Amino acid sequence: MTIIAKFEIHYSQFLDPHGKGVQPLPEFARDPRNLIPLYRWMVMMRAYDAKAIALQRTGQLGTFASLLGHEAVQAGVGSAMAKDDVFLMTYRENGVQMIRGVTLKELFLYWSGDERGSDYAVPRGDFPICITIAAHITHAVGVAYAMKLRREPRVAVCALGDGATSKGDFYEGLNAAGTWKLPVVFVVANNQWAISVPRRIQTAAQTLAQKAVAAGFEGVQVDGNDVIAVRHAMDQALAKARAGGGPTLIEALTYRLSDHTTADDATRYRSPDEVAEAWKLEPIARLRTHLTDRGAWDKAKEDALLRECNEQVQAAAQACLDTPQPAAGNMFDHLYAMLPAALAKQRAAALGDG
Amino acid sequence: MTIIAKFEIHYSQFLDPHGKGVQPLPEFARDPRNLIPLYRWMVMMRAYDAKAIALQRTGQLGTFASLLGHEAVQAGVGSAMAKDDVFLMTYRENGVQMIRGVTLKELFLYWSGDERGSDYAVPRGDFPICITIAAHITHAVGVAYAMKLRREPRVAVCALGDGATSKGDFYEGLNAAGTWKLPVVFVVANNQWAISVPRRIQTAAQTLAQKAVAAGFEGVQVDGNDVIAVRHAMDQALAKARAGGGPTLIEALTYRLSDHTTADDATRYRSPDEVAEAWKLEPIARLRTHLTDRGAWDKAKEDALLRECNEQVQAAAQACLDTPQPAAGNMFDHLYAMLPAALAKQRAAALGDG
Amino acid sequence: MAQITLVEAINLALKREMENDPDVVVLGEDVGVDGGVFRATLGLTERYGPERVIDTPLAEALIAGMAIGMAAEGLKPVAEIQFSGFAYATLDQILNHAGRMRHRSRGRLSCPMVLRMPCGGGIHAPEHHSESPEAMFAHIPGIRVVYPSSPRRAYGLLLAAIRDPDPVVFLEPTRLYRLFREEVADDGQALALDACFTLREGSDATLVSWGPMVPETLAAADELAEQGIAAEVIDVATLKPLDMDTVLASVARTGRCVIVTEAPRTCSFASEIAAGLAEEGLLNLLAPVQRVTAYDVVVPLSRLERHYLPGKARIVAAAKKALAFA
Amino acid sequence: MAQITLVEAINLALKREMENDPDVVVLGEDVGVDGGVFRATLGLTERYGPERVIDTPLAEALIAGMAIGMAAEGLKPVAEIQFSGFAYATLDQILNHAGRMRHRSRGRLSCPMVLRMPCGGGIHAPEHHSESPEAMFAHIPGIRVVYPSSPRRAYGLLLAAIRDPDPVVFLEPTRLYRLFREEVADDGQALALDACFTLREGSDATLVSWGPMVPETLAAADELAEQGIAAEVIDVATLKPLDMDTVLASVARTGRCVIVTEAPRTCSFASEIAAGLAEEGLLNLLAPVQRVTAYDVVVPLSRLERHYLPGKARIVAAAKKALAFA
Ligand SMILES: Cc1ncc(C[n+]2csc(CCOP(=O)(O)OP(=O)(O)O)c2C)c(N)n1
Ligand SMILES: Cc1ncc(C[n+]2csc(CCOP(=O)(O)OP(=O)(O)O)c2C)c(N)n1
Ligand SMILES: [Mg+2]
Ligand SMILES: [Mg+2]
Repeated sequence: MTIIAKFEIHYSQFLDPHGKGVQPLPEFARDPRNLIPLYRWMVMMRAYDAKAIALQRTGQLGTFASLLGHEAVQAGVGSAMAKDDVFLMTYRENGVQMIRGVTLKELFLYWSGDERGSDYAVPRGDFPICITIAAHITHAVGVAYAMKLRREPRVAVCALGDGATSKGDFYEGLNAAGTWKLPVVFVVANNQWAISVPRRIQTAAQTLAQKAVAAGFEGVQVDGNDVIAVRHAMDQALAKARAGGGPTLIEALTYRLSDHTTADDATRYRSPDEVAEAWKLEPIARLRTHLTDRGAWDKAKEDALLRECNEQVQAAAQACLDTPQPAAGNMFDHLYAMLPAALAKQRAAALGDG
Repeated sequence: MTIIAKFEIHYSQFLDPHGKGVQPLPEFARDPRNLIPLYRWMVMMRAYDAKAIALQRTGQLGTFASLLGHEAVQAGVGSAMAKDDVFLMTYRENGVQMIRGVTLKELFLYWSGDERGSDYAVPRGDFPICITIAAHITHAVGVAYAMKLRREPRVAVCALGDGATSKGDFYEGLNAAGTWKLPVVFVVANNQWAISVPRRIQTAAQTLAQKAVAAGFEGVQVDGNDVIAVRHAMDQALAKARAGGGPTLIEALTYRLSDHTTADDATRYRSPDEVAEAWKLEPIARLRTHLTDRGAWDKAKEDALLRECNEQVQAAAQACLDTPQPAAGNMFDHLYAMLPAALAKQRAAALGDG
Repeated sequence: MAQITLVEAINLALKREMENDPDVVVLGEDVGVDGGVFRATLGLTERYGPERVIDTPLAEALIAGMAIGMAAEGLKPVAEIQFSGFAYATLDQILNHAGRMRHRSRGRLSCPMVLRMPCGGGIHAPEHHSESPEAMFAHIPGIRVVYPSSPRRAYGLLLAAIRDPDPVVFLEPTRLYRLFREEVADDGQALALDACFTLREGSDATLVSWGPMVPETLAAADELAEQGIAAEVIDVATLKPLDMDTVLASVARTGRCVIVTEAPRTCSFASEIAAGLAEEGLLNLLAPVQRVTAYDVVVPLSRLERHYLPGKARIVAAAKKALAFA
Repeated sequence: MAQITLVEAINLALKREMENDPDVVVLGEDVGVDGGVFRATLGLTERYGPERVIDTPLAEALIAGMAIGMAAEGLKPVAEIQFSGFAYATLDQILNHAGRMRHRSRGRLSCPMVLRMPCGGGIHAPEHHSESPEAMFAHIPGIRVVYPSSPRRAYGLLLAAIRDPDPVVFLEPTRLYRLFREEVADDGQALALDACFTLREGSDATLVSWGPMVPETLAAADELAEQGIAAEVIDVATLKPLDMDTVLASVARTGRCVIVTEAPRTCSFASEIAAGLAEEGLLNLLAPVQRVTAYDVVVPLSRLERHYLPGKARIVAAAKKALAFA
């Protein structure tokens, strides 16, 4: 028996749950002022999230998927990307979308059951929400292939959950991305749960990062509640991809602090203790402590920020609620570039029907 | 950065291409007489294969997928399995089937385009040929789940090719098998080609064995032209599975010495040199040399064996050709346990039509 | 006898058959402790344990393929796909393997599995949660396709599906899950598969539907009755194999037929029934067949859903159009 | 102008459009050096290199999904599925994503891709190599489904499909690949999509078909002509969106219609056309519509294939049955 291949999976964390550095910070984090924009986005995400849940509870939005607990992953991912990179996502990455330029009103519109919410004014090239788990991973491969074919220094960034790593599309996509050394970064937000199914039921693999071994490229694990770790891993993966070094899989360890969606009741399948423990690791307090310790943040700034976020969120929610219903003909209008004759008849019937 | 997981992939070979031992032989191979049945099967496979191709060339069989070069993998797999294990296969494992008890006549019947060829008298529980690549891997998971649920010391053995390892079903199956620690052995006959697509285009992974890392269980690589290495890896994997130790992936390195099928012309996409090199590694000569060197085989035995194999193959081919065509009603007769009324009408129409 | 909802009837049938037959296992995403996102499998884990009530990894092709393997090995798997919008990934397995195992092996192996899934719209859910894939499944040889429309029929048909020796795709109308209650005796009696149910007799027109559109069709019949029009209402229930004889016999009496489905029109199951009438019932037709279907568009998100789903008004209008022919 | 086969016409259209438009890329299993198992992509790698003519790993969902991503990024991928029996794994991507990208994003993104695949039986191939999945694709909103039946139409329709700004599933009749030759001018002229072709005019009956059954249908028309019966023959060519008007107009003249497909009957595309007649053409029908289809069984292996595939005799018999009605 000879050993013909060896693999190691690395884990990285910069800030511990108490906001203390556990190793020298990467370049961008040395000046705490660079971290403030990330902190502001994270707070905004939480304000948005709370509002969306409140709107859903009062019947003003449809089912909503909270991002509570994912703020660091999303701030790290969104802030690292370049404008003309392409982001492909599931339903839980509204925070990344905000940073990319999607407006809060667009987000609320989408969740209110209006396709117009996906017609982002900015970023025009990002993909709409992909509800079918893992399908968008193969789309990311196609996007990255196009970028590589055209010799563009752009990267496709594809976000997914721990549950998604069990699906064939995930593997087919990773494997192909490895084969062609495509400029794509896969970010798994391992929040420990796929609805009621815990991480251990998804796979016997010790880490999700090691899934990349099967595809012949690098997988790394980071503390997903540490925005510095996420951002640093993203920076490295994006730089590698732009330089022709191919794909990276980043497993960001975090926790879904909310129910799966507003249609779910997580108390059915997980203990309050587990959730309480997870709250001790959540990403915002940790970063606030860190910034405060380094003199870059204080109570006054915090209060102002909260006020600002709540105002923006409130205004966006109102703008969504004020948006007139789409017309019935709308369901025909973007199906094809030109409405085929056979459908024009159906459209007329639908309008008569209105 | 800390290392949180480490993996090693092992390779094993006992006989080199010249039939020389490269390490101490495993227990079962110490007495060369134990290897003679394996040798006999391998020669039978080659005789069968040659006949099938001849029949196809003269229009007496349909498209046929040759197993030339795969004899050691198949003898190792087939001989290691217990009677009431279940074998799940693609189109290229007729050699394993023979050892399992499928008759040569049944095999020829199948390739002649007759479903009755899959109604094996023995082994009743083995799966019929699965043409859709990798679909049977998830079936194997279900079979193994049933075995485990019933606390039976049985194992599902699932054969596949290098091409199959790119398909989502492969990964979904492996991942689930790992999760439940199922009694299943996956054997990848890595023959370097998937029709015209070379192994390097399937994946950037250095080995196919490491695909198991993504599923959290052991993957090993063996010299698939060395029947002792294959058999030994199978013995270990089967014992582990029976003892509740879960799945194993065995990558057996071999070479497809033939065209993909009789409908293919491999000279279009690979060089004669490559094929000539591969012939130097083929499994039968190597084992014959080994047996001869150890005084367990000679020319007279060889001649007798060839005669015997050719006679059996000839008789089976004749029996296939003598089999009357199935009746037209046949296509309705095994669709449901009881023919539904709606189909009974169609059946009557088809017979009127006959 | 308890008054129960359709989803409770599904749950009851599952319990009954897991109790009756140790070979019955349930598998799918979140079917265990959570009891399924609609609670169809509630309480099964507590009673039968996680080995027989299996939370699978998130992988629909696996769920279908694994069920096939289990079934060929002699278990009777009842697999759940969380929403039919995620079931397209199972089509390969259902068409290429479940429907062929018996045929391919000449009856040596078989595939007694059930693939359950919630279908249809009207619950204001996100994208992909309102699909009506029945026609695609009904096109597949070697399987049965069942789509109940009431608690009692759900109970009896699911028992029949689990006991059937061949694969059954069992579609469940999501918006009827809790819409109304019915008395359901937990007597273990299966209903016959491959047979339509005539829910109401009438001589003026035949309304044919299945699954989620049946209550709406009954409501349309009520409205027609108020206007003095006696509509016969047929619940197809088993789409494949189709009991076309019941439809033909009804239309032979009424001469008029309205077929109602919420799937997009082209190649829908409404087309199949209309084709059967054009072929075998033409001489009895007094008016063109009317298909009341969804449009050939993507199911819109919830804001436009009510414009998409056919409702009572469209059914009544179609029936009256048919009756306008002399 | 060269006399070429259907598969050569496909190849010609691919070359023409790769030459015209640098955004066109070809991908699939064995499409590179091998030129595809039927040689449809022969010579493309030599001309356009392996970056634009992409041998993919063996993964059909990937092929479809990747094409969607490429198309949304502005490429025009032409993806090949080696046989339609392996295309069911793409349904999830085609239905849930290709057909919805434009709709979902309100036109911000689109999906100008083509998914090509050989379809149909009659080549004595192994299991899964003789499938006719057209009805499943035709049920999907937001896509086009095209199925040519001659070299000239294959060339013109494939050009149209590649240039179309929306996803097109392009089905190719395997057994016609080399059955006959036709003069095809490589003039870069696309044919109109969404339109039927009337291949032969006749006043006694309308025979409707598409793809592989068209030659057989024409042969049936010949035989009917010998018997003094003038059959009109329509090649549907684009199944979705369907040009039903051409069929209705023909049947308005002939009063009789035979629809021919080799797919299993239930929920076939023949049912769709029959339904359209029952709904919009009923008053013109002088006889029941006749569907000549395969049975609702699994395509048998080659020994029984000739009993499975509908042939000239069944088409002629159906036409005469229709004509027997007074
Ligand atoms: C293909 C598919 N199957 C099932 C579902 C239903 N579903 C929605 S979310 C979810 C769990 C996803 O878990 P994970 O990937 O961990 O993401 P998370 O929700 O935790 O962010 C499931 C099963 C789906 N949307 N798509
Ligand atoms: C799902 C699926 N896709 C495509 C094919 C067509 N096909 C048949 S064999 C083959 C290559 C398989 O290669 P591999 O798995 O290495 O097995 P080998 O033929 O080398 O034994 C392909 C692409 C198929 N049978 N099934
Ligand atoms: Mg999760
Ligand atoms: Mg191979």
